[in-house]
Amino acid sequence: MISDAILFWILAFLSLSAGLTVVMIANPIYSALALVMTMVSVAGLFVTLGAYFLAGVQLIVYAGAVMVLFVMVLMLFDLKNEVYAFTQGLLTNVVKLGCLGLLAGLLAGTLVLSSYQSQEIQDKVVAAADQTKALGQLLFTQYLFGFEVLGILLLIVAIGAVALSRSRGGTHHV
Amino acid sequence: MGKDVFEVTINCIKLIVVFLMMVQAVPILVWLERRGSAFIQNRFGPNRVGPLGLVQLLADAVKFLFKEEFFPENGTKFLYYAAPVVALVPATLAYCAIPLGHPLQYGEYLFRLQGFDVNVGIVYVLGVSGLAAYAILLAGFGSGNKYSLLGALRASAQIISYELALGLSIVGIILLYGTFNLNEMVAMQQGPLSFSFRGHEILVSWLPNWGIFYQPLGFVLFFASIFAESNRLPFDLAEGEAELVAGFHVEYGGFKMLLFFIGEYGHMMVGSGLLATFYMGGYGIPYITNQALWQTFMDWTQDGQLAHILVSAATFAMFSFKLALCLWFFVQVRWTLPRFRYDQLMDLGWKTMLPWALFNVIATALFIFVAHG
Amino acid sequence: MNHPLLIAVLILAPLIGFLINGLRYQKNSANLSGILATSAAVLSFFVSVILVSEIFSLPQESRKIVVQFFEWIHVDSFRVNFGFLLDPLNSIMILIITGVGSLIHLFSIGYMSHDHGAAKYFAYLNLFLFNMLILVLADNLLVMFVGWEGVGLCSYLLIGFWFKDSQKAAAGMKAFVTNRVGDAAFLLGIFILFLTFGTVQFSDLVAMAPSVAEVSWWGPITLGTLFLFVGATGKSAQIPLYVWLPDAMAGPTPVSALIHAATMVTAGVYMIIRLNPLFLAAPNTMAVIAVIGVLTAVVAACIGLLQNDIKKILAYSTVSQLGYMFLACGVGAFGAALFHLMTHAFFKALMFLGSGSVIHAMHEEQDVRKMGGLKKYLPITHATFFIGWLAIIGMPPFAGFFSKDEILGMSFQSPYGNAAFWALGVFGAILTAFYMTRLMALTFWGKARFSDKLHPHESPWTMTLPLCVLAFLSAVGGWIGIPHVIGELLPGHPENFLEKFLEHSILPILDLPKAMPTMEYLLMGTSVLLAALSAYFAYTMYLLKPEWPKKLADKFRPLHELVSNKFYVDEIYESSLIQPLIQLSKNIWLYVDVNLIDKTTYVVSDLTKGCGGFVRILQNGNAQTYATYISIGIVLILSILLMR
Amino acid sequence: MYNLNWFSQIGLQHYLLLSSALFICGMAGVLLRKNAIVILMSIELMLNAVNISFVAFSHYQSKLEGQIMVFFVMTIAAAEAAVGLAIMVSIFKRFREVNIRFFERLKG
Amino acid sequence: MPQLIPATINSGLPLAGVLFLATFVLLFGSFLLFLASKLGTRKYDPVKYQSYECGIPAQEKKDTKISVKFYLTAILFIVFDIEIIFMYPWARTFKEFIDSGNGLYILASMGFFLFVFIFGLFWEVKSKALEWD
Repeated sequence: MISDAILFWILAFLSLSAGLTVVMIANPIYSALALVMTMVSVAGLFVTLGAYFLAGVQLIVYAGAVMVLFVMVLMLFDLKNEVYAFTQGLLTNVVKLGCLGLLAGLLAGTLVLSSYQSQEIQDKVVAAADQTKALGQLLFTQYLFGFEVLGILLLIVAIGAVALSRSRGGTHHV
Repeated sequence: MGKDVFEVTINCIKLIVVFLMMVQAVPILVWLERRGSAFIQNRFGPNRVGPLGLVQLLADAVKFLFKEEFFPENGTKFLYYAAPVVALVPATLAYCAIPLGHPLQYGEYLFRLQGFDVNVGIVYVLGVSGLAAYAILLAGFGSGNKYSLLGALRASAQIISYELALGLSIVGIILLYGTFNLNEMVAMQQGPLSFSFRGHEILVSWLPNWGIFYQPLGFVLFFASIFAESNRLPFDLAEGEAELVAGFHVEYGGFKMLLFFIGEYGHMMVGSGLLATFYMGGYGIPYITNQALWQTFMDWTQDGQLAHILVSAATFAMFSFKLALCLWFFVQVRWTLPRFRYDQLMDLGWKTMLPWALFNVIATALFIFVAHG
Repeated sequence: MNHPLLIAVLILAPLIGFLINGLRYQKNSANLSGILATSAAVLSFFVSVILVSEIFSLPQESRKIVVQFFEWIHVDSFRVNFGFLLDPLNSIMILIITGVGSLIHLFSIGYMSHDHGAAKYFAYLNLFLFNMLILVLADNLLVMFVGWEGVGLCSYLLIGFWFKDSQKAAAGMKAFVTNRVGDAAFLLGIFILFLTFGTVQFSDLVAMAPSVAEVSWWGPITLGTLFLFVGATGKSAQIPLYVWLPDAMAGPTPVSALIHAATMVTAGVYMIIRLNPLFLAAPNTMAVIAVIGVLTAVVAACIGLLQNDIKKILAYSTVSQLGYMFLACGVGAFGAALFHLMTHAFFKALMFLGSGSVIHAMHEEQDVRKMGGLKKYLPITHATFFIGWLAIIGMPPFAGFFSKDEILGMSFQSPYGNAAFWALGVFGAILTAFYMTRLMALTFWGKARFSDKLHPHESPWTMTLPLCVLAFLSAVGGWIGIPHVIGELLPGHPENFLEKFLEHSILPILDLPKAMPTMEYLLMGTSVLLAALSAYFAYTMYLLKPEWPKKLADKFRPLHELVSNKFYVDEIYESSLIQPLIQLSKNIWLYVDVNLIDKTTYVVSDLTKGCGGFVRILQNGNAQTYATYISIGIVLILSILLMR
Repeated sequence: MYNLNWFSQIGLQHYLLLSSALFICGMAGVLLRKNAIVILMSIELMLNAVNISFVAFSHYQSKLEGQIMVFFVMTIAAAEAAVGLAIMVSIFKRFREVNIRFFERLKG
Repeated sequence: MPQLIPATINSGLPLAGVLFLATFVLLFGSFLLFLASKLGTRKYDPVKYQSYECGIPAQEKKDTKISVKFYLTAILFIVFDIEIIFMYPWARTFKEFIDSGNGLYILASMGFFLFVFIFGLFWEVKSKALEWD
């Protein structure tokens, strides 16, 4: 389907360029906004993969909640005047970049040479319309324990966040 | 191929039309708001330009276009200009997912009276409208003004606080209908009120089969939440004049201001549309199923195609009427209730509405469990 | 009725009591803690009454309740269920444990009312009940071992309850270590039995026990049962591992009553009774048990003659009575052993509690030489103690008479027994009568030898009520096991109820000669008469002619020295076992640990330090550097995976 | 080897490549950026990249477990962001500093 | 055509339409802004371009003290939002579970989750994290 391919390439372009912007741009506010863009594009990618509900959740959780928090925090910090975006140190940076390059090469090489390229969709067990239902049924039967544990994790996060916001921060002075 | 191109073109045109409908509704709403407030306050309101002052808004729009371009020197240019444009997007995208009328089958073409039919409608609408906070934050930060920033923070904190109650009241809706699809929800609200309780069919013929009768508490919570979501009185703390001058859009004027207006009214329309869809039968005509409606038209016209068109037209009119009713309620409330204090607002959101919404979810689940079991 | 639920409540009630009191261990309101713990124990008692009545309602052949809670261990063919078994044998035990336990809990409320660690005390007491119930209800050796260790732990904790006194803490440790020796043997016994039979389930073991006795000393059953018996000597304070019990009197007196008289120390006896078919299949073990039992009975009684601490006297008396129980086991009279176990639980708990009452009244004075004439001040205690005295010296118709005479009779008649056992047993009984009378005389009768400032007073009702109940039981408790010869004389011809009850739990002695009534009367009469004479002799000696003891002591100086120093057993152990062990440990510590192992590790640590100094550069606190390490790791792992 | 067909036939490989590319982007951010908040954002980016591959596998192998996993990852990511930012805020309020190198000094 | 067509034909999410609409709206807004900037008059006045204040010249430094409550609200929002999102698939499949006879199971599993949720909310209220003075 040529239209699917076009959509994929558009979204891939959007997400990648936004992702690069997150890393490259000096102003963290723009980083955050680019990340929002990435998140939205990733939601689009989820849609192309038929994961409609997850796309919605991606929008609600990431774009609508987590990134709002990031943007809020950054706006309050007001760190516009950041001269160097990256850490200094030639040697370590070379090491880091080399590492990244190697990893990228390894991943790309593996994927390109792998057999995934011609893989067709296996028999569709779940029709797209019933996917959310199936997702729910799976989540509440097989993965119920994880689900409940996540509930407790979120409780701990809430308590931890409150505790952290109360803390006066450290004992020594700068 | 020809069919594909035709459908794509039709769909694009339809999307643009829906968007423009939303945009053009804004002047009417503003007019409604001003006239309405005038009546409530025993004044006349705009009544000079055109009949009943209806053309006043057109004049306003033109005036906005010719206002001076202005940029605050402390601001961030990109963010400052991006904000009003971004403000348009979430409302539009959300509005396009709301079914406005019964789909129309014309020959081999299916024409939906809806921007697009999304199978995870509710989640999509919630996700998209969650992006509305960005426009506000961008505006607040881009203006480089303390009032703007504070207003934006307040507005976004308020929006996210009430999103919880909103989301929870929607859980009740999902429990009730067992689907995310807005069209299916509308389809389930046809005819008179009837449901089965432990195997007994219960029919209340003098009430329509609307969600509001199953979810009265959810309805109240949802209604209150969309007030807060669209930053309307009594929740317009973001722009409390006494504290923050005008909130996040202090530094905006002219057409940029108008775009924010469109965004805000767009949110009102999305909220009203969802309210109508969830609790008031959507585009459905009360007491009558669409099938019966079609049969009536069929008997009358003896032409299946024409009957189809008539059904779509009637349901669209019905939806518009319900939307207008909700919007009028928005206006009415705005000029009736005083504004909350910020702590009261937060208390209401977190300590009153959230627990009640939880209660609503639990009660609904238990009721369904009992009724089905 | 729901048996699993009942058994769960029975066992868990004390555990819950323990948890509650254990969590509020810092609270020092003795009343509340005591009421909590006592109600837990009483609840258990009621449940056990219900359970025992259930057992009664079953037909005689199938008096058995088996409850499997969950599979505990499952390794290959080795399966252990966490299961419990209730039959006539341990239904008597649970009644004793929970019943006497409840009374002692009640007594403790008064006794511990001034102590600051009351919550802790009651928590331990409840924990002990829990473990003891596991021990007696277990349906296999491993679960029993859990309870076995658990009661050992509680015993340790309670002996050293006043651990701030280093001597008392040491007493606790002594008990613990001595018990460990026994427990190790017990474990070995379990291993051997498991190797032999491939199971640790009681029902299977009993079913598999061979009907033909094993003659060899080195046969697996003989060896296994011998090891089990060594374990029992540790827990039940028999020669040679009895030394801990007298020291264990350092704990609070109710603890001595509950743990070191009525319940825990009888665990060994119970275990042997439980496995009686196995022991019967090993006659050599039986002989060893009988010899050890009768020796312990006599030796402990001898030592008891000259002790001055009221609790120590009772402790040696306990050891001696336990010896009788083992004697009974050894001659194959398991029913008699259980019978004596029960009556002993009644009268010894009574006497310990009575001594607790005396000590309480005397403000922690335990030396009998500084008492006397307490009859006037403590009438209830004296009356109840008097009944206990009659019971222990075996006066009819008190409880001790029936059980002790059944043991003595069996030791004479049984094919495993002989006249020597009987004679030694009677000698022990004579000694018992003597030292118990001495105790009575010195404590309650005669003139007061304490200072005038002391005003002994009777204890509160929470302490006297248990005394009265136990006194009642000591008086009538023996009537459930009236021997046939006496039963025939009595109106209504009461049967030997206990024997009938235990019929299906205990193997009968095969070729028991038909008892002749005249023979039985003779044996009974002899022992009762001799005991009475001995008691009268002691009464004369300590009350009417107080100068006699001194004269006698001067006359038999060496013997007196030997006995009053407890035959120097502690000293022998010290010099022959403990000191060499300490020396060996010291040498190993010096030459192996310090010079060999430490030196080697120093080299390694220096190396590590050197490397660490280098590696420290890597750990610079910079999160990003760490992230780089992670990514280097990812790259390496990925490359390795891809190369393969 | 690759012709136009490669561009018009989208398969699992494409998604995995995209996912890897985004992951590398995020990792570069984590390794190289100075601002601790940007590093947190880069972590989110990496998690998103991983999510793409989860969903892609789930789609192409018709197994929903991948989506469940994404659900869980999102929750964890949100939790991490929440706590991370809370820490960041309390540090910033105290020291007015978000440079990651500054955090080296926050020992003991 | 004797029947009315059903209202729902599940068609997934028309991503192309969403993208098209978003692009169109963005372009539309930008165009209007552009138009307005071209049509509007422009008279320079330095005071006019200053930040809006109450007649006092704006201060350069904006070290506005912002209450930590805003972050806290946002963080708590994230937490509760995710918990609510988790309820959506539950609500969606609730009736199916009931129909398959597992109603009590699904009720109990969500019951525990809701208990944790309510406990968290209760704790936040009790710890005064949600107080705005």
